[in-house]
Amino acid sequence: MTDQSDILPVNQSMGGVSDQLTGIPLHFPAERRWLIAMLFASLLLLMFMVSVVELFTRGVGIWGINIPVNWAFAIHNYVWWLGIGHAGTLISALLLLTQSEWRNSLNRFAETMTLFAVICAGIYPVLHLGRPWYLYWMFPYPATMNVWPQFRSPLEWDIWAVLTYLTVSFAFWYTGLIPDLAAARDRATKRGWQIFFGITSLGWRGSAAHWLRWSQAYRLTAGLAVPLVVSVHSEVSLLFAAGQIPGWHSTIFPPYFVMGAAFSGFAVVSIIAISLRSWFGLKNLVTDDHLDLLGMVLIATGLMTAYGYVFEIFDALYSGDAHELQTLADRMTGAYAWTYWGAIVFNFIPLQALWWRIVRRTGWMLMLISISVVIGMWLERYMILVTSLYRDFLVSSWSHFTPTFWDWSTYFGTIGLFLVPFLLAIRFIPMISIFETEELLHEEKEEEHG
Amino acid sequence: MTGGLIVVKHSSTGQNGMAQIFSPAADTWLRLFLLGSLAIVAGGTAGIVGFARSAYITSTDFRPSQPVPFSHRHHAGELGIDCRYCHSSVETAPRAGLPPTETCMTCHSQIWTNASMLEPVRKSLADGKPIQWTRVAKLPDYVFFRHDVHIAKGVGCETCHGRIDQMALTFRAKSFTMEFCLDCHRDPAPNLRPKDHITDMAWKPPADARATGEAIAAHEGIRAGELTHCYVCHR
Amino acid sequence: MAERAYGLLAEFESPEALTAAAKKAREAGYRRLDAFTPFPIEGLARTLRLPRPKISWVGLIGGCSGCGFAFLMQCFTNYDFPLNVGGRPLYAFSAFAVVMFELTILFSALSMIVAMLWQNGLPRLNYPLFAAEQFHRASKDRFFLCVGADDGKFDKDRTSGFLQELGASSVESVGR
Amino acid sequence: MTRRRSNHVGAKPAGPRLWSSIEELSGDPAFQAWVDAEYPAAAEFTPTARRQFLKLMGASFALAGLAGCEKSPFVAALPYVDQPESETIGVPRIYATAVTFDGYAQPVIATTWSGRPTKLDGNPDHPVTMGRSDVFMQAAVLGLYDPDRAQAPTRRGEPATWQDVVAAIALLRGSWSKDQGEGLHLLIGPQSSPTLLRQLDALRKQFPKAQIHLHAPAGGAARRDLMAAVYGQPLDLHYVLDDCDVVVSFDDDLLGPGANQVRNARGWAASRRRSSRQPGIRLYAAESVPAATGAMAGARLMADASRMAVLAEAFAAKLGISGAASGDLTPAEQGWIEDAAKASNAAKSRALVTSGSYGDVGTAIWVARINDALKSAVLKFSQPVTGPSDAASLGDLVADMRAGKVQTLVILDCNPAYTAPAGLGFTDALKQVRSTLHLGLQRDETGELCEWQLPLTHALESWSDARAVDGTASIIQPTIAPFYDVRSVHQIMAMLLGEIDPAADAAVRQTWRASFGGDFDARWQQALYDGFVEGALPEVSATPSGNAKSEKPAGKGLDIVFRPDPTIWDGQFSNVGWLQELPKPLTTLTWGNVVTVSPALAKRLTIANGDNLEVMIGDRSVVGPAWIMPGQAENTVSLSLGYGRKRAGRVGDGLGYDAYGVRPADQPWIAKGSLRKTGTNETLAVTQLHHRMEGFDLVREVTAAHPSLAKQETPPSLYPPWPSAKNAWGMVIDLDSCIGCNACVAACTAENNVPVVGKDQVIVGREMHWIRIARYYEGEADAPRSFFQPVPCMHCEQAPCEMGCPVHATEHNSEGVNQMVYNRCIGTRTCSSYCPYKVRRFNFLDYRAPPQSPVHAADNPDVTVRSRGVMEKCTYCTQRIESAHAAADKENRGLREGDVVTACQAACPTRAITFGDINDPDSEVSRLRRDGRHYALLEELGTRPRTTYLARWRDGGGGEG
Repeated sequence: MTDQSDILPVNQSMGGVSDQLTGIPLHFPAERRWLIAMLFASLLLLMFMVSVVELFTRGVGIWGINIPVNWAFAIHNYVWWLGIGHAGTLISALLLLTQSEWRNSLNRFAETMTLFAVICAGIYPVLHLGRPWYLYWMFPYPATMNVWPQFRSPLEWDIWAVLTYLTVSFAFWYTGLIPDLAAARDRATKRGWQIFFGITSLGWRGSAAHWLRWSQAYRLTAGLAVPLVVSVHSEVSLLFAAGQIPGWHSTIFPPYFVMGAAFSGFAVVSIIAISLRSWFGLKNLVTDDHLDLLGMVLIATGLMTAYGYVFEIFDALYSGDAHELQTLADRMTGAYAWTYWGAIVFNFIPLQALWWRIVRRTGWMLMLISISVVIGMWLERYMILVTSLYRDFLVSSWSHFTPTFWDWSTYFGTIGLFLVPFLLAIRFIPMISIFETEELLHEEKEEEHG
Repeated sequence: MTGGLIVVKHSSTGQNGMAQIFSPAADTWLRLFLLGSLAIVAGGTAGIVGFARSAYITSTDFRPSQPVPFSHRHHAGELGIDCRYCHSSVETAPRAGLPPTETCMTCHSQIWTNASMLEPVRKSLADGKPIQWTRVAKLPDYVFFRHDVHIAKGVGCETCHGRIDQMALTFRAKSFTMEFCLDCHRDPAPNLRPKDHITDMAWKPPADARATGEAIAAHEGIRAGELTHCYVCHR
Repeated sequence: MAERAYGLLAEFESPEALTAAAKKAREAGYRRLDAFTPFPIEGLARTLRLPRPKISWVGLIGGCSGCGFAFLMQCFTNYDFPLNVGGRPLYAFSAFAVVMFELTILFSALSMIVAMLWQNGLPRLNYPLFAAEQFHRASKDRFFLCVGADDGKFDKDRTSGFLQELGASSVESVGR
Repeated sequence: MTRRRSNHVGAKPAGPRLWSSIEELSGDPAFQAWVDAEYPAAAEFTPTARRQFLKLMGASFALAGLAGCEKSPFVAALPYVDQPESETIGVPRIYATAVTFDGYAQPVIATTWSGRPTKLDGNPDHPVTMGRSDVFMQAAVLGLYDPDRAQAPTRRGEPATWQDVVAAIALLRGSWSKDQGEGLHLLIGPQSSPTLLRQLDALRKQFPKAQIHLHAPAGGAARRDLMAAVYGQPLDLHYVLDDCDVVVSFDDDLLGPGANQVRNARGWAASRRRSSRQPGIRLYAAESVPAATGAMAGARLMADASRMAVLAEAFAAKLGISGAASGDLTPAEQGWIEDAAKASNAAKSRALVTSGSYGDVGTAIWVARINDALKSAVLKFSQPVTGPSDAASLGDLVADMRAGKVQTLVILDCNPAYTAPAGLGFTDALKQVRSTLHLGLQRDETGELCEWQLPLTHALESWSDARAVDGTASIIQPTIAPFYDVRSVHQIMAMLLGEIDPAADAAVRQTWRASFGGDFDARWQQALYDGFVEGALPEVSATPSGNAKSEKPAGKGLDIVFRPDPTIWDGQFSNVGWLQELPKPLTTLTWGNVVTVSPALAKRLTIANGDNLEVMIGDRSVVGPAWIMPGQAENTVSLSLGYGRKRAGRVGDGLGYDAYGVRPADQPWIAKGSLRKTGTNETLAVTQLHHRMEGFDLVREVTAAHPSLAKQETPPSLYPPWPSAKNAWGMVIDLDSCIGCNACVAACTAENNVPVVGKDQVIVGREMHWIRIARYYEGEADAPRSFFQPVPCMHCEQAPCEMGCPVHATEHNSEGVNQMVYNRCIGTRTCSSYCPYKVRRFNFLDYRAPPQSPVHAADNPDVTVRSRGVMEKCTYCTQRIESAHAAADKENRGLREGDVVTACQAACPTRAITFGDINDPDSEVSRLRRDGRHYALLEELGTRPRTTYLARWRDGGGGEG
């Protein structure tokens, strides 16, 4: 890690930072660019809605799924989105616990991203149901049927895990937001803003006693959030590992999935960080040092994911199980080899550039690499899902999967589902933690004075 | 929460100046609001669970109108006609069977031969069109119920259909929910009665209901424990 | 100003100044002290002798109850309608563990945050201090020390003088 | 299944005054109005037809499947007005009757619900089928409800009444009687009905100059012509495979589809199972086009169709038959002939040599001589079962029509406009005929061209009779009153004979009154009850007439062979969805036909599956998609008949190519022709994409040397076993007996309301069959060994699928059945993802037939019709298990062996499927589970399947050890 004392330029006043950040929602810069982005996002969202209407009226048959590949885009994008979400929690919680101050400039929008990514993820298992209107059967309630949910099913675990994750992430995000909302309230001059921030900040007044309880609650929640993240994606991996299908039935899956999740997540965080800082001129708060650190985390998690790949191969070879070997061969040479090699290329080749400091510190380079990682991870999920299903145990059931228009429209639609609320968030709430930045600046100043 | 709850900003305070945004009342309202929404969520959930068992949903509250105001009270109760006289296939078939018009006419060709309320019956016989009754005891399509076995194993008509002999217009006495079926399929004994009381509406279980029930269950070789499997009723 | 006073609000430029002032104030025998800062300041709590909060205990209890609830719920559902699922045992604890873990975290986290708000008496939209002229900077770059009017040693003029001496850039009397 | 069989007393079947609760909706006037709007045709019906029709519509609604389980609605309930003694609502009635195929009777037990036949099973007492069935018999019931059937007489397409028909016939009769029927010609398909043959004779008595022509595009008639050439007289052959040790087949698909399939397959399997130490019967098959027979053969030889004669002669030479010269043979042929000869010499009179119905005379002659020399006791002859024997040919008819000698043409139960070889130019010639009458189920290609189209009753709604392949007669009684304004063929014949309004059963009764004589009523009732009349055709002896000499097919180039389609035959079943979606045995192709070519030829012309090929014979050509058929003789190309129809109906129109278009009139089965790629290609709707076993031991084999498999170690389980109920169901499938005929699939479809999803959905991979016949190849692509493996749900004791379901929609009952509860399923598809056997099927879309479709009348009311978004799979026919339980419980007894018979088990012609109670050590299924050949599929996964297999015998010969 670089010396943290100069993670932020010292030559800025706390008040200045506060004004700068609260100013973004209050006196929004870049109104037009935002509107354009919003328009684009809304179009995607519209496409999503159209796809969902079509889906509910005609059934999941509008997708390319079949027997044996009866899970495809829905589950695979579910995993992908959830993975992206995890980075937010990791950044804010894990780095908070390890007192890595550099998180302070990133955690707010990282958490925001988590929130909406998890929503995108969470909506998929609902969409992919044959009869979504009976979703409520997955919850334990005293039904007149006297039938309960089946708690041995990874899907049942999913419901609980994702909902818990969503709730806790939201609570954590909001708790961290309260003092900043208060700051925004105090900066606000227009009545509307004052009321909005006044209510949302719950009347926070920064009393020492409050700060004391707040930080205890905040840190402890962070402490819970970290194992939660790990558990959630491990559990998602069990969705596959619990089945006997070759290519799924492996103990490497939980860590392998968690690493992949962090990997893709940090990539998205970098993308957002870079765009936001250039968009709102936040170079003073999201510095090159931040990018540098992000780059390091990216390559670290990337290498761990790569280890997962290697181990998967080893697993198959070591087991010597004919079906596992068959699946391995199919992955590398079969009809969907492009997903396997695509994943490897997009995930790991450009990544190597991050060994150079200059690349890590150059926004657009890091941006490109991150994008490539996001694509790579998407291909990986595709590979894990489809290549395992399309050829399983009985040769006679081997088949193929081709995504239809609706598969794609639903998928790109969810990107709109993510962007719209995210854009609204950066429009209406401080996107960088004000008080934590101030605190950091203050500490740095102290160190200056020795 | 607007208007009175929000303090009208007085000009004295300057641009940067601070002032109360909310009146003290606002807090009260906010807290009330939070409590209220909590109560609504809790109450709503409880309400739905209850509603699913309500007479409305189970249709136990409703006497459908029939083309002929047929009174079970009169026929089964006062005249004491046995259920099986009209519902003839109840012992032999899955369905109890609605009596064909002919059955009605066996008596009504002799008595009340020109009662106006029986016009639909005579008409039905005349032009060979069935009487359109409204079915009262209806199970969903995916439930495969068999009268014959239940009768054979000692489940009385009254157990599911209630005191038909006291119904002027027939209605659904028991809520035909899965819960209702399961209660008995899980523990048949208390609901079993001797063969000769199957159609006996007034039959009351003896003091040692369970003991006698157990005895019947044993004698009838009821496959206890196997009756709660899905395929027993769903196919 | 309002007839009934809430207290005196002294404004300081820096956390250090505030901490120093708070120390002096306590030494001077003031007990009803509170500080308002844009961000948590180390040692301030100690100086003001604020009690150690009990949030962690709430979290522990919440977690245990969540865990227990999940366990009992899953056992009950399988007891209530026992079904042979793939030959697995009815009470498949290894499978139940997942939901137990999730609910442990859920209950624990939520209980702690609720407890934090509760103990802080939030939400509280209307509070005397909000009326203070300078208070809006408490969330920006100023550090306030407040001496409550209900303090035994509180005397409007003397106390304000005392606070001036401590180097407050402004002292303001806040009413209820 | 209750064997309470009933039969109609008197001429009046389910009479018009019968009402059943199935008609709930149909009584409602609003509904009727809706029907009139939806189905204008319905307005045309006679009151009876209309009521019956509404009844069907009502059925479709009553069965419309899974409604929401919320507030239960108050629907109308309609009792009978006058309930017939025999009718009990909700209890199926069972009739013994028969349907016909290729002119022969297929004796069936028809299950009817409230007067709707829904399921056909073989008649267990019948001497030929002994309760077995084939796909055509299983699907016949859907033909009855074909929405595109002709529903009333038409004249030049305009609706007419039967009064008009009678009037028209009266006029015609007038003109015939002038000159003894000169110019009256009848064209009929093969018929075995004694009544119809009697009526034809009567007609010829009235009009001596009338001429009868026979037209059979495929089937037994072809063999009869061969036999006529070989033995000097038309004969039917009967193989007694039960007593046979060795069969040597020269391109004879004796186990393949056809009227004889059930009998041959049954005999074959019986012999095959004679001993537990070795296969009881050995089969040596020389084949040009791979078929079931070759797949089951221990030693299979690939040879072009035109080479069969040479091989047969060489084989004869090997057996030392005078006049036989062994030509120059390839080593493979040499070896195969030696083995076959050795075996047949050993088996002597218990050996059987056969030649194909669709082969050439040369082969047939040599085969006949060989059998003669072997004194084969397992080959029997009889007079032809189907007739009329002295009929002229289609060729003669066309000639006469061209010559203008034909004034009236009555076309009965055949479709020459479509099935006549294009070379004949039948349709043009037809224009020369003044008045034409078409008698058929549908207003098909021929009906279109004829002046009158007279709709016939389906076998299941007619009084008639027919003979099974051995000549045993069955009296066909209606299982439902005709619900369209149609007449039986006998009624129309009677009209031609001058009657005005003949009763439905009059002609039939008349026929049998003659043969039953004295106690007619008793014997008549008995015959109806039994479903057949004892007595096969007498055996006749025949010796090949020496002078018959072999001739080679003329011309040069590839051998183009024609075969009837294995599922829609000559095209008569084109509009039957079940058969269209049934995978063809070796290609697993559905909804179309292909041009099969050998791998070698494909390599030579760089053909890939699906490439469109133009097949040219003489100056005619047809274009169809290619299928590279492993094991096909290099220079043989096979076309299958029955597709490319234009007037089959909504289901069958515009599928595949029309092979009749290139079929030469003089060489209907083997012709010489050429082939070229058109450059275009199309996607084929196949249900299995991969055919090699890839080294997995999915299908296992045993040899006489090692008659039992190495015992598998059942992997241990962490969990204690769940207590079992008194009965524990299990199924054993004998892979040595399975000939891949698909009868089980068809039966399952009929029994369990399995939906038809259509070509596009099959292409995506969404076929819904609960049991699939997996087909594997092993060895070289150009000389592979083929295996069939039926795969239903395994009902694993430790089912991975159940663990995946979050809502308890699938779990075990204590009898070990893996239950699937449709109304609980929310469609997560986890179960299918986790299923190692991929036997679960999902309703990706709403696959139910449209509500107004009469097809719904074929639905089994005892099985839920599944809606969109739910998973389904084999249930071991739980509805049969539960009704057996109910029956037993009512009698307060336990279940006995044979109380529960699954649909697939009942249908299987070879009894390859055995189902029963594995808790009962004496049950057949337990016995088989102790057999040395017994094994479980993918046992290493520890799923503990309840459905298990018996390994296939690998019998020596052909150098295969």
